Amino acid sequence: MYIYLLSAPIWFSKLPILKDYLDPMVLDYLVWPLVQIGLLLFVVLTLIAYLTLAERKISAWIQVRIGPNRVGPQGLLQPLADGIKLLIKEDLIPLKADKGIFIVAPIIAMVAALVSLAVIPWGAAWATISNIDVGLLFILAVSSFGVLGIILGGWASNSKYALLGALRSAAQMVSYEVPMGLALIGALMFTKTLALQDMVINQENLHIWNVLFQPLGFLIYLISGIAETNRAPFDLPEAESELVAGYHTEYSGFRFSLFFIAEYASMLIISAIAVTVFLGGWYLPGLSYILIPGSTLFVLASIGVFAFKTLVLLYVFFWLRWSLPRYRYDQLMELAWKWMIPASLANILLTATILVIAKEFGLIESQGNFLSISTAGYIFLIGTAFIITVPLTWIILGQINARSRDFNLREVEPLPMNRAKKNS
Amino acid sequence: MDLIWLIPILPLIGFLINGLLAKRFNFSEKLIGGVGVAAVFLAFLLSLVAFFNYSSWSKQPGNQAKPYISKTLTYTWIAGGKASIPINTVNTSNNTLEETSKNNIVDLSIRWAYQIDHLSALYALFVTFVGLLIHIFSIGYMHSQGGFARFFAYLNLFMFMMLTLVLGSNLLMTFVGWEGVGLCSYLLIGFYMTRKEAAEASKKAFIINRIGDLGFILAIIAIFSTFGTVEYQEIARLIETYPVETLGTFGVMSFISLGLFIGATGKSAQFPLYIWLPDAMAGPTPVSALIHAATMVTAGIYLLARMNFIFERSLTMMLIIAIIGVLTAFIAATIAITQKDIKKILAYSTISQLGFMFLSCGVGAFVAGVFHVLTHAFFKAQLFLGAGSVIHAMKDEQDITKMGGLKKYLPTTYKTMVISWLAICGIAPLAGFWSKDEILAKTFSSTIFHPVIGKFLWFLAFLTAGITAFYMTRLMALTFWSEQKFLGETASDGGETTDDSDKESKTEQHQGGGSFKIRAVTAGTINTESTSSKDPITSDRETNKSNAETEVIKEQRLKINLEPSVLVVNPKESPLLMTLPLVILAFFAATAGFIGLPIGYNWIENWLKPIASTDTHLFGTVDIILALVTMIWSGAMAYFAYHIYVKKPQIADDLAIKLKPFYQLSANKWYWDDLLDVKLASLINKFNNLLGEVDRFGLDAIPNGSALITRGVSILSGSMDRYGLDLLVNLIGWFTRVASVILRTFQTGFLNNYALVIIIGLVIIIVGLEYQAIQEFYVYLFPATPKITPTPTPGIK
Amino acid sequence: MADITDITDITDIIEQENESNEMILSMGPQHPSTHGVLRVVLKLDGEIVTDLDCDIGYLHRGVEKICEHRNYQMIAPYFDRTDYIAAVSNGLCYVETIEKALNLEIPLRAQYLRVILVELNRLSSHLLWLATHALDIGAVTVFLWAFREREEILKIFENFFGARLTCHAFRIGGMTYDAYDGFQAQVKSFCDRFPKCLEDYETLLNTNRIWLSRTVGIGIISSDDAINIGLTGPPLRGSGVEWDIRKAHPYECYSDLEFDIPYGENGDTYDRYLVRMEEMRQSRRIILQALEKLPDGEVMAPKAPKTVKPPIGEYYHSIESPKGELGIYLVSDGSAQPARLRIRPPSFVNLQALRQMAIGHLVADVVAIIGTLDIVLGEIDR
Amino acid sequence: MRLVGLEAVIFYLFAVVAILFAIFMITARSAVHSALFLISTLVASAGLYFLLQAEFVAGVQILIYVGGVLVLFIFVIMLVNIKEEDTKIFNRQILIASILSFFLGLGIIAILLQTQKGNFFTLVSPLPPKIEQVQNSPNISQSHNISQNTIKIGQELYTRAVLPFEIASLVLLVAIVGAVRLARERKQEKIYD
Amino acid sequence: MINLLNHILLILLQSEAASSGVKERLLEGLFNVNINNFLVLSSLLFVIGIAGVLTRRNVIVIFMSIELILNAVNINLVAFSRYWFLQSEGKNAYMGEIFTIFVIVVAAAEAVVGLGIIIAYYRNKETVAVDEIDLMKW
Repeated sequence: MYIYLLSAPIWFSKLPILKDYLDPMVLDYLVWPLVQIGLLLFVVLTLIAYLTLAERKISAWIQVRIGPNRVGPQGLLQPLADGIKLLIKEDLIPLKADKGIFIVAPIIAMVAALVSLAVIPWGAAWATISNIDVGLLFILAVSSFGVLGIILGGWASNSKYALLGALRSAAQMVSYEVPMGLALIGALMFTKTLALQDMVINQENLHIWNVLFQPLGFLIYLISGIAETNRAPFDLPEAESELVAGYHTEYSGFRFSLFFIAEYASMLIISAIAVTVFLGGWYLPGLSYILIPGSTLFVLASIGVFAFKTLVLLYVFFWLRWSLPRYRYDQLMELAWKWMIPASLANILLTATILVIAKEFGLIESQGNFLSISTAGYIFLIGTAFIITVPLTWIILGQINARSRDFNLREVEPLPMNRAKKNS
Repeated sequence: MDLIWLIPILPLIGFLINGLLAKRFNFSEKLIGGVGVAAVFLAFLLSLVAFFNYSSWSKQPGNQAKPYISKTLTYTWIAGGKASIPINTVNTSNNTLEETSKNNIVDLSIRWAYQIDHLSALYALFVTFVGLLIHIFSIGYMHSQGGFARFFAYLNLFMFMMLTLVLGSNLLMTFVGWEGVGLCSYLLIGFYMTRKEAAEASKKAFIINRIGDLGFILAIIAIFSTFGTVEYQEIARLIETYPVETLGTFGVMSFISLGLFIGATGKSAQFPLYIWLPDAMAGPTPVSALIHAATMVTAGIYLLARMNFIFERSLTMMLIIAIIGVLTAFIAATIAITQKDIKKILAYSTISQLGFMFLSCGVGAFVAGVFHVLTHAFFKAQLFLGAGSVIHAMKDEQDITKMGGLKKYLPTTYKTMVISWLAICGIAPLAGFWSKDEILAKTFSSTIFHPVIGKFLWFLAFLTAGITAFYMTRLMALTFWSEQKFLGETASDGGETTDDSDKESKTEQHQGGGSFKIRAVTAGTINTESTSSKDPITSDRETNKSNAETEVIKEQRLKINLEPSVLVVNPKESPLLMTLPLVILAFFAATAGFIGLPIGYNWIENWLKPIASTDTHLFGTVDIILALVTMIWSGAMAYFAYHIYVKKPQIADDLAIKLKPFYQLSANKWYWDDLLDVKLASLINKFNNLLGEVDRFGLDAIPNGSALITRGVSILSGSMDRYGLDLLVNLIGWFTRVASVILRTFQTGFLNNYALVIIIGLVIIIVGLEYQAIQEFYVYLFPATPKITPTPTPGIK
Repeated sequence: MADITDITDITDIIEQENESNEMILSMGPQHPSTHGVLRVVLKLDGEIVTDLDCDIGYLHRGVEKICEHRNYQMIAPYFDRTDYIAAVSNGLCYVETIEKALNLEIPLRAQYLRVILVELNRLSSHLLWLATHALDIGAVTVFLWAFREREEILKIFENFFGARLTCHAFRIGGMTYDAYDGFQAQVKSFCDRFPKCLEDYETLLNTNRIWLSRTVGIGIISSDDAINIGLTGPPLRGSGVEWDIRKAHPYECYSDLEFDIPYGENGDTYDRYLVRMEEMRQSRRIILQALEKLPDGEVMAPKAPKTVKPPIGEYYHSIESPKGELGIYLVSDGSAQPARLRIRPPSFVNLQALRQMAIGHLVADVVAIIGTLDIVLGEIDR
Repeated sequence: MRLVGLEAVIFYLFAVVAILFAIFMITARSAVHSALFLISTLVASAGLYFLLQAEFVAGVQILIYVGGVLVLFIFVIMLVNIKEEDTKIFNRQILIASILSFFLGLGIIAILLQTQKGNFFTLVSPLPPKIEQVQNSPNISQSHNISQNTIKIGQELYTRAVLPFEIASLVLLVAIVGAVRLARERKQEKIYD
Repeated sequence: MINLLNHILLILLQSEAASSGVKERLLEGLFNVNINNFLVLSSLLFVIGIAGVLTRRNVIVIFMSIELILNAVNINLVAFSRYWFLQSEGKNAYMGEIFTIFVIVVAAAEAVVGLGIIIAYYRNKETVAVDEIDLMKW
């Protein structure tokens, strides 16, 4: 059972009080994980609270506003105020709602989002709670739970708008789960493992980030990830101009905040996975030369690196949300089924072909669970990824999709850009 | 030299580019041609390099007589396991095979690997070289015809397949190439797929080739089960332990040889299976030149030469090969005399020459065969391309009786074709002479059979050589030397036509531009009287008149209201792109023979020594005499032909009438096609009818008789039935009704009920089968209270 | 045009619900993207709109009836409340009608000032349209950026009129007061900055793949249909009809000013968007010219009567408001109160095209189409 | 195979949850509730798989069953939108069916008992090999000795079980085509044709 | 107090450090889970699934019961897979798990097609009660 868990760092097992009273094994496998979990939950929940603030601030900057600035210095206490407001709000349950499910749904969404945190490698060595064999699969599986929370929440509200929003949301998430999973497979061919910590170690061994091998996979993953979290430009379920507020229309107060936290947590997880799988996780070239690998300082630095990368990606999330209009529902589905899924399949196919060719030419070698790549191999793999995979997929899909029928029921010719002619 | 895998791959790349991208991205013809030619050109360069590299490599100690196998692109193609195959030893006393207790552990897997050795180096070189020239020629020939990209894609694919055939390191790879070239041949014969005869010819070629391929597959299987490998190198090594099967015996070697030979017969168009090759001329002319003259059809010779060590172990098969070869040569040559289609003549000529090669292999002179392949490739390719040039100039007219006098229109074509004509006739310093003469000499002096057999074979071959000279001269004469039988463009409005029906003639613009083909339209005028009997055309037509087949053709022509009559064209010399290959090929047709000079250093024999050792045959007096005799005989025949077709054309007609039986035999291709097409089919029909008759009169009597008996019996049984059995039946019916009332209650139509019944069944099964277990469980759940056993009452015992 | 005249009653639609598996969705009147209290009853087949009908009147205040019981001067402020987005234009239309009835010539300075203000108001109206339209389609940032510029205009209005929304300074015969000090400089500085802002919006939208896929080919109406329905303003011009009252029947000093009429080609949402963007540029051009030519002098006509009593008769006057042709039909019985006053609101007429534009599109497109029509419920319901 | 200590506790936890929610599932009035209970049972099973160190199967179970199949179920329930509350949920044969099921269960357990020849609850199967404490090696580049379950399954799946694997893919393809064909409305077909 | 906690936790972690007496007793009792426990659990789930199929009217719930039955089978397979892993030292150990994957795949396919049929039926008949589905053809 505890093979999934990693033992505590030495400094922890030497803490005076714990050492005196508890057996080292108990310390390692019961106390330390609990400490980790507690710490992680605290940090993540605080982070999520401040992510809301960050989003508001960033959107404000983008829109040339100041943003929240009243509560605390520079509005830094705003999340606290929001939280308190949400908590003390009256908890409304619609009369005709399915009470049980109405209560359970946000909890499911929340739990689904938070459970994934357990396997993410937040940093080197002891900074990870557990490094299970099927880490990535686990995360995909658990995040597919999130759909349930949304769909049940929408259904239980017994409101047309909520139900419609939930159905849309669920269909969208189920659709985008497919390319998201498929996009990761290309990277898996390089890391050769599903365990997330091992993936990072693999990238460290190769001294490279997978995004260089898998630009297309990364792109698809990022887009699908944005869609998966129902963020703009895919925020159809919450399109207020069409559906008022989506699946959580009838929710308020604490339950609403649970949904809210779940959304942000899943954003966090999507970014974290992207960082782990594609951007080298906590690995930063050169870090291990500056600090001694395995030392506490190194671990802390690696956590910092991971956090930085994740936050950058989160910033991209915010950035996109505030600069793009919203897709229409059929266009969104079209994007998933006509672009993302074929593109990810093409990516898998081409990556596999390229790997086989590289292996045939002796550019890469498989050593157990690791790949070893020669210098020419790096050039070959990166070059083919950028020169062949991306353009080829683009061209082929463009060719295919140019012919397929758009759901725009009134067909029009593609138009030139500036058609507002002046009266000369 | 490790780049030899690129030799076949380059044309494949060309094929992929032309085949997949050209149409989609609308490549220009220049680009398509460029890609096609570049691929083959690079392959040619590579094979040149490989040839010389291999030549030096094989001279190093330890590498003698060893093929070089490319390391790249070598992998296990079909994975097999280890197997043990008994090692045979030759019992020296009675020269028989004995199985020893020792077993040879072999790996049954088959790999995909390209190898180069003396034979394949030579073959690769001339295949790529001739292929290159024909590619270049095709650019001009196929200009502005539909399917340009498709044509080049197929040609490149063919090159890939042919080179795979040649360079493959094992029989199975060769087989892949074999099938591949067959496929390409099929595709290219049927290139003008809208033409009915092309489509049918392609099918014919494909199907007849399958017959041969069956033999090839059987041979491969036999080899695989005998040696446990299909690698040439391994077979050559293992074959040492097998004895030579003498004339009249038919052992495993003979069986393999037979299979291989049938395969070669199909591909190389030998006697029973040659009929597809003339029809294959429906394809574009460069295809005929490349596939059906120079390269693909010689794959059979390649196979024979490659597996010579097996053939050498079966004298029976050697004899059969020789006989078939010489027969083919003779028959095809005689047929060629009377053909009128320029390409068909060349096709029969090809068959005839292939027969020579087979003959050569049959008498054990494999090197001579390969030598002839080489020279033949040059002059025959040249002849085909020249014919292509002529056809091109004549706006797709192929009938030589309608040409004549082209000498002045097509100077380059004419000059180059003269060289090839001389070469094929076997005139002294040209390529054909050396190779053909070597074959004749080897045949004459062959001693592996009875010497008399050798002499007899030589005589037939000798005759054939003369006939060859005759029909080739006829071709040249009718095409180039005789008087012009078509109208030049300027004369088209002069009204010189001898045809009466030109009043209603209709012009039809040809896509070539500038020239018109005039065709008579009226149906009624087509009869023999309306045509003058001056020129050979009409005489041929008259003789053909009696032929039912021509009648059918005429009827068809009547139907479509088109009768080809006198042509009006303005032949022009082909562009440089087409004449250049002609010149180059003519050059080689003239000089290629010097690699196999029987005097001095015979390079080709030395080169091919590791493949097929022939007894180094010195050029003796007999041979010189023989050569002279042959040359004189050929020359005489050539002059005879020149005389009767150019000088005094009426002699030809007279001869045709005088020698009518022979003429018709030749014109009807020895009735072999008819036999296959009509006679065989009618034979089968007759057999079917016979069976039908048997059925009607013999077998039907039995049912009729029995019916009679049955009727009688049934009357009897009917009465019994009515009174006895009906009661029973009614009883059953009643019972069924009652039962159904009961059973109907189960058929509720509700899914749950059905499921319930299933579960009831399950419970019954469990209880029934595992009653013991349930009892134990019961005891386990409720531990038995000690039973009060009745104490035995005393007193009862 | 059969399907336009054959407008189905709402009750009919609802009755049909049980007959087929088509769904009836009522959008509004409290829906965020119906721009007020419009109620649109949609008949849906899945997500495709097969029929729709608008239910209006939620904001009806009886302005026309009220006008019959007020003096002419007292009526003017009511017009600020019909199209509250373009209050200045509405006021202008009213005072011009009365001036036309009285045959009153107004001073040139007043004319130029009026033009400047009306064009500024056009800018503010278009900016608001852009903001909400983009917001409907999901581009939130454009909303705030456009509001930033609108704020500038509103500040000018506030300085000039003392009000931001219901601006009112036009009097029959000219203007109540002259421009404040620094008015010209403020307008000038705004106009100088404005093209940059427009470019910013267009950077976000013009070539944005999502924006294109949401607007190109959506809500197409042909020029013939547009004319037949009676569309005016940008929706008409978007369909390729070159019609602008400022050019066709110039009023005020428009004939002295140089500007172009932008018009579209395909009559889809994207074309209307481009037309409005170009109109903003042209408005800026007009303002700059007017500022340059702004003469000195009085702003109130000296002949203006104290009590307005137009001669007996019927008068119609229309101007090009930001939404289209705003017309007033006045019946005067010679008293101080109009006998009848009828407003021709452009939004009301433009809304009639919604049915034809939206049928066959998806629900999400209805939102975009309502946005592109740029309707104001205050004007529709009056 | 023998689970002891904490693992046993967790086993009982999951087992009880699974059975309890399974019973709830077949008795729930609302189909959505049923689906939710089924999800709980399936998740508990996934937990059991984790306990059995079959991580891959556990992941697949959650990903496909919960994330895919059950979401589909809920979709369909919402689409069909049955007003179950006012109709009876069991059919007429409830009594006989429950009795029968009870006996079936008893029978199966009895057979189990018999195969173990009475050693039912005391059967001692070998203890799992003691798993070594996983230490954080100072060299972070070293992979931890985590379970190789996924790799093994992958190898088996693509070597020995490759034929069933291909067949399964075919089954899925057929299912996709069939489902699309079945669920399409005529109107949609008209649009797409 | 904290020592006792420590001790219990150690037993739960089956550490060697725990005193043997208590541990053995606990092991002998409830904390001894072997293949039979899984088999009993699986058979119970199976029977519950069957009961669902037999008694419910809603065809979707019947479907879910079938999924439950399949899940019971899966538990069996995985348990045996693990059992064999230890009994046969890794030989053939993963076949049970692979079979489970196939079962899941087939269950998914079955659910998709079944639900498709249900939707198609519902569209025509507007019912999903299994005892109202009694026509072979309409």
